[in-house]
Amino acid sequence: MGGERAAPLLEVRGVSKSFGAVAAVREVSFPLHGGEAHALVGENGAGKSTIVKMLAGVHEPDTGVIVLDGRELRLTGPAAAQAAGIAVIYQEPTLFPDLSVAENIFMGRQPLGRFGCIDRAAMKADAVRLFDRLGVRIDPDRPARGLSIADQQLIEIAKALSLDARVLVMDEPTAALSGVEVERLFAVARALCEQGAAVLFISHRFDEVFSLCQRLTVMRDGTWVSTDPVADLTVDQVVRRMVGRDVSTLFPKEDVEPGDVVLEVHGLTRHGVFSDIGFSVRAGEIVALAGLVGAGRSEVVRAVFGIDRYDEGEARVAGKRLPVGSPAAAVASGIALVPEDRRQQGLVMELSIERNATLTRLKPLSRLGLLGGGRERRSAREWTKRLQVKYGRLSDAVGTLSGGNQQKVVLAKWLATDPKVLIVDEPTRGIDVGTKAEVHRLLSRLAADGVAVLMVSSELPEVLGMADRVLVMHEGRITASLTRDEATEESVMFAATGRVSA
Amino acid sequence: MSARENGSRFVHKLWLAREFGIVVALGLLVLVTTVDSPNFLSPQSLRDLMLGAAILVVLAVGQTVVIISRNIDLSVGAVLGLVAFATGKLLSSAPGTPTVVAVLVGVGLGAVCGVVNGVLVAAARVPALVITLGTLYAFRGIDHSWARGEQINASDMPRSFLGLGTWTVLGVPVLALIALAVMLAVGFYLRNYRSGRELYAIGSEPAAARLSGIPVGRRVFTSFVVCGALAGLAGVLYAARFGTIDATVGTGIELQVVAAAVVGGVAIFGGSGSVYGAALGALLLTTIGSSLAVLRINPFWQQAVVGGLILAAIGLDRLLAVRAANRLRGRSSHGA
Amino acid sequence: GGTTRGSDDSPTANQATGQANPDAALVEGLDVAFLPKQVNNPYFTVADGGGKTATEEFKGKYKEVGPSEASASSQVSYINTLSQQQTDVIVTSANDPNAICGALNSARQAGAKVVTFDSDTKPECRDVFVNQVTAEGIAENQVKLISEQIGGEGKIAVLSATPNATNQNAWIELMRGELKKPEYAKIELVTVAYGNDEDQKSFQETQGLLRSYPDLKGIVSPTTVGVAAAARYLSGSEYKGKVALTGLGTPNQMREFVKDGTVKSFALWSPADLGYLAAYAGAALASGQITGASGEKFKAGKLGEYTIGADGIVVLGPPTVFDQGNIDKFDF
Amino acid sequence: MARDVVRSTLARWDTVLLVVLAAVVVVAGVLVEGFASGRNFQFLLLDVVAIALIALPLTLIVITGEIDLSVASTLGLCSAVMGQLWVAGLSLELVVVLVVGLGAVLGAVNAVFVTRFALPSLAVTIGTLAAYRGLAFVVLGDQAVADFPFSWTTAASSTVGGGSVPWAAVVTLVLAVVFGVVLHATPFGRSLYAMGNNAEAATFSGIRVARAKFWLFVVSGAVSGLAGVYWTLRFASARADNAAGLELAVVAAVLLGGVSIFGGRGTLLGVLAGVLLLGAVRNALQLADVAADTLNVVTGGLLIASVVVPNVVGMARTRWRRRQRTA
Ligand SMILES: Nc1ncnc2c1ncn2[C@@H]1O[C@H](COP(=O)(O)OP(=O)(O)OP(=O)(O)O)[C@@H](O)[C@H]1O
Ligand SMILES: Nc1ncnc2c1ncn2[C@@H]1O[C@H](COP(=O)(O)OP(=O)(O)OP(=O)(O)O)[C@@H](O)[C@H]1O
Ligand SMILES: [Mg+2]
Ligand SMILES: [Mg+2]
Repeated sequence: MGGERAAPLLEVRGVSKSFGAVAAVREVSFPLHGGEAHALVGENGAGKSTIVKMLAGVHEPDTGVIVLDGRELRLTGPAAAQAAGIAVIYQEPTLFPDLSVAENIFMGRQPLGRFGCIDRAAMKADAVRLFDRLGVRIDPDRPARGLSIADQQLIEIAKALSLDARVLVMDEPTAALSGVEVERLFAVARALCEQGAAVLFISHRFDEVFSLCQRLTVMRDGTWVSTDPVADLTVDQVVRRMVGRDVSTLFPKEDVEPGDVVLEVHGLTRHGVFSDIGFSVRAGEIVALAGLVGAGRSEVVRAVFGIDRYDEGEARVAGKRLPVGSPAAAVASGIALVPEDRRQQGLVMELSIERNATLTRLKPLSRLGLLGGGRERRSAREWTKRLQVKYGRLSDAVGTLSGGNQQKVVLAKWLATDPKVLIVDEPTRGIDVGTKAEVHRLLSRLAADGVAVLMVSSELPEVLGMADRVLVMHEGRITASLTRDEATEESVMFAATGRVSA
Repeated sequence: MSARENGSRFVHKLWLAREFGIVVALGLLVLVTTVDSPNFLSPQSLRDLMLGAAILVVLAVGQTVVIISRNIDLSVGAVLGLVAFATGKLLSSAPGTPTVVAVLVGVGLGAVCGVVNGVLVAAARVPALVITLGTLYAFRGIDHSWARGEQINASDMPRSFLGLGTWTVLGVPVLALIALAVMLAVGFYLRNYRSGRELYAIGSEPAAARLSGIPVGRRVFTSFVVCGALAGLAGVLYAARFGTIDATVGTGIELQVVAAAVVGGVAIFGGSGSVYGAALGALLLTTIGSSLAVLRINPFWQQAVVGGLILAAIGLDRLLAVRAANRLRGRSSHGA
Repeated sequence: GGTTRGSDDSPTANQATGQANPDAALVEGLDVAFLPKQVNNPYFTVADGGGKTATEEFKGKYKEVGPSEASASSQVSYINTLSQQQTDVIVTSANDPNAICGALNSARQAGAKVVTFDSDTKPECRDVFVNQVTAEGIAENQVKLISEQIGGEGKIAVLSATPNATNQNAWIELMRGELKKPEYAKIELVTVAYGNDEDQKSFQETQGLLRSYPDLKGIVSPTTVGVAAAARYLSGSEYKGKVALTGLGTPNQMREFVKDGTVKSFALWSPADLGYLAAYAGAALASGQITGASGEKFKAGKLGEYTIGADGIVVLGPPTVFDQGNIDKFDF
Repeated sequence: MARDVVRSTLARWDTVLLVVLAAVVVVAGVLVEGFASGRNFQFLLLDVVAIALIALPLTLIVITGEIDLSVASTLGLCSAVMGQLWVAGLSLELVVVLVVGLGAVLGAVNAVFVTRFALPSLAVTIGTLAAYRGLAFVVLGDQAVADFPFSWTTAASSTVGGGSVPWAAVVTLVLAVVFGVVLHATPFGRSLYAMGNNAEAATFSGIRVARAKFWLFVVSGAVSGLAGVYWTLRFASARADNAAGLELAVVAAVLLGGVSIFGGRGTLLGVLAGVLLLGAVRNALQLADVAADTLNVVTGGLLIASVVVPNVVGMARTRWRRRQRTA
């Protein structure tokens, strides 16, 4: 590594940040060298995103400084960070739904033509060029509203690239992407490094960290643990430093004898989105819905749950047909859906942890139609404890939790309803390795208790490790239904890319 | 791309544009009225229509700038009233004041009111609806305490100033030309300048706008100042056109202004819409007033019709939006 | 107007109880409160100003209170306040003939004397109503003025205030009756338009009238806002001098249009005198000179002696007609 | 839960309002002649009853993130129809039932536009604000119906046992308790806060968002109809322009009461305190012969202060804490 001896391009020096009583980051220091990709790992809530936000100028550090080119930076806001050459991809997409994709990328930096006016043609061409670099095709003229999470993430990436920054910070950019897109992203990131930029990369997927990064910093509970060249590390070492202990098995799949069919779907069609979807899930079974991003998996489960209407077909739970377009009826008949976008769909960010955890069970928790304090609190405490949610007080707004802990609250609020069918959409998106194992154990446990689990996941190891059966979707259709034995990385990818097997 | 293809694309775009529906409604209204009463399209009558709409158009343009950034300014009617009275007072106590100075003073006073709104909304970060509802009461109260039942009449003001309200250039009233110029200037700015686009971004997703480094507070502040200044301009125009000013001028006009913007396809929660739509909305609302008067429709029905029309307009807008969304659903997002 | 059903079962109010003593002196230090339809309305500001002059003459304490929007409900709240303050005389112009009745009667029970002016309530809720002119007087005057200006024949229209303005509607009804007289047989009243006492609306309605009746000869607008707006529209349009306009307006508002020939003549009573008379009526009531009964007489300062007519109504006098010859003599 | 509520800033806003209200009453009682009397108390309550009534369902609506600006027009139309039905010879008992029903129907029209067509309620109710008021004029025109039976019109302002508490205020209080319990202690009320903060997440939690909003608008219409009955009887006059412009006063009271205009935040107690505070301030200033113009400035100022003060205090507190920590 040539950068070893040279002065770092950017340095985080002794920064701390507290939110009220929560010390999110304490005295953390690490360097970012030009030409290098640097990984930042840690459990959910370790303080990674908080560091990112300090680099982005969103939060001002309580103590400590950020040093760029040997000079102390005082970032008064996101604009100052951009001006200093720091580009940030946030953990959650931050798009303008009413504006076109191209404008989303270039907002505030649109190419100018005559009289200081925006040159729309140039802007569109620039957007197309960026997408070409990323190897994707998104219509730059369409509004951002209605784009899938993956497409949104790609636009975020394009936005960051367009800044031509010297420091690129990426907070879990790959959480919603599938293999192909991740590869393209890495190719771009490597190219940037070659031009001398520094990259800070955050991910819970170690294969990605190890394939992209040259150096790695571990954080635990808001404090710095270690910074080492990746070449000197193994995955087990990193995990131990992160969690403070060994993580046994990541996919603790229990063998269960499947019972009766609980969820049945026949000929489900929503024009232009998916068509003729049919499958069934038995009690005790974990069925994975695999496929590339944009294959329509989330749309299918949303339709089954009643969020979206469908044009043809039917869904049945325990033989009883579900009404179209009524989530309340779906819940009543025993379905639970853990949605893919926890910020928008999973949680009410401004409400407390307690309120969120009991939101699905207001009726059962009330007596004579009235809700008294105690029962809700007890229920919330019980379930957050079972899922080991890390929080300060139950009355804190759920929005102040880290991404992974938020995900656990979503799981808690659904598990509390004692569902017959549990649909989970990307259940471990943005969840650290320790928690991931817990979630998997939980799913496995639930299946063993007779719950029918339908799991949408873009993470192949998760699909292969957890599922009894794998349904693969491609462009709105099911292209393969594989048993646990038939399912391999090759067979799933084969079907997911639409090359129908002979 | 051939010219023909370009042309059909243009037609297609036109058909999709939110403003299209209003133009059709306006056309139908004029047609029906003209069939009943042919001189509805006489030059004098058209002049009257333009005159009638001009002030509302100026207000609606200003309101659009604010609504686009997910705010609202309910105080415009009070600002208009205050400025109209101030202008009248200025001209009646110093009759030698040139018209240009009167206009500048009025616009300036409006901008000052906008500054008050802007500071409260942007610096104290509080919802604009609450603030401007508060300043609606406050500005109107100041207007009342100042006027104390005094009325300023046309005879108190110089003829040159009043001429602003009646002069025409090639048959087109000066007032309408001013409104047109305001609309085009603001429309051009919102579409073609970075800071204009940033207003849309702020309205579309304020949190994301902050993260993108947009100076949200400053932009919102500016939008209120612009809206206030335009309300001030409208106040001056009002004084010139009607010549009779007391403390009640412009009472309740704020709802009409918001209605014009909404009818014109400006989304009430920000992020989309154009000043052209809002201006058309204003023109439509005033034309309804004139048409119903010409058609001798029971005056009691007028307000009900206006209300029904607002509902129809937002309903239609919704229908078009759903149609567009369905088309997007048909094509995959990856289709270029 | 009022739609009624069956008999009225409200108690017939205490019409003029007690004995009048015509020779009693006016009590000094009376609390006189003027409650107009709306404060800061120029017309009422002038009228209340007349009341102030009168009150100072008889050494009372004058004040003007009232809502900033013309609504009956806020008037009720002000009447309650006045009654709470033990006011001796309440002089008010009603936004609704019925809505403020209850409050006025409680105030009277608490000892206040109530005079209405300009716009009356039901007779049982006040002691005296000071009428600017009789409705018949207005109707006669307006029809006469317009007939002179259009040469006794042609189509005319009325531009009124709000559709539910009580006195406007009464006048318009009487004008229709007046027009039935033989000397006006060739005049046709085609329609009534409502400008809601707003400039802009009155403007639009004037335009509408001229559009829908191209052969319209004249417009009568018996409301100050309406006649000024109509005059302003006509003066800037091709109809100036061709379509006649008259109505009730203040000289200051109309001076310009009389001078430029848009309007030949119009009429109005003196609002200041109206308030002046009302204040004196109130003082006479509070001093026991009168009780409000028909036939009683009282002196109203510079205006001289007035006699109470039927239903407790006092009439100020005939309206003044303004034209090019005399308009410069007035300033209100 | 009690601790939870006490800690939240909102609850503090309730307390602030109640303290301010008490202060206003004490100060006015000492300084303003005629304020501290039973009769004045009665007038004050009679004046705020209509606003308080309409504010109850509106509070719930604003908490869900919607708004209903058509309330005063609904009141006006109901009043006009009440007049026509009475003239047509129906018994007043029946008329009242029909009019409240009409209010519910008018509310349902709003509800259909807002929930079925997914249109913004601000825009919809600006439309029906104009439409309903217009219809009121179509129904009753320039007429006023004023010959309601004396027994009914006096009942509207009669007091409990001839004291100073009007029956209408008692009815309002009972309704307020009902609305308060529904909002703060039932699954339905809980779900309103959730949908006000994030309707999508509420839908994903199996809450019937559209249905809840639908019924809220219906109830808002019905209560506005009831307020129309009260208004008509209190002023003994059914008119098309009754309560014109009252919507702004009601919205002002609700916002002053600490309900967030963006939804998801607010308490019923705060709103009641807000209604009473506005009423008491107006009443006291009126008695002190303060001009109507100044009253408006004060109302506006209160409204602005209600949102600016908590925000500025919050910001200052954060800044102060940070300075302490870094020092
Ligand atoms: N805005 C915030 N408000 C409150 N707490 C926060 C905030 N941002 C971060 N935290 C907390 O700080 C801790 C560390 O968070 P950070 O996001 O840096 O962790 P992480 O390593 O990125 O976790 P993940 O694996 O979810 O990405 C977490 O416990 C999180 O809950
Ligand atoms: N705005 C905030 N207010 C209060 N607490 C916050 C805030 N932001 C973060 N925190 C807290 O700070 C800690 C760090 O959160 P952060 O988001 O940095 O975690 P993270 O490491 O990114 O976690 P994840 O991997 O789950 O994204 C958490 O305990 C979180 O609850
Ligand atoms: Mg994070
Ligand atoms: Mg998905």
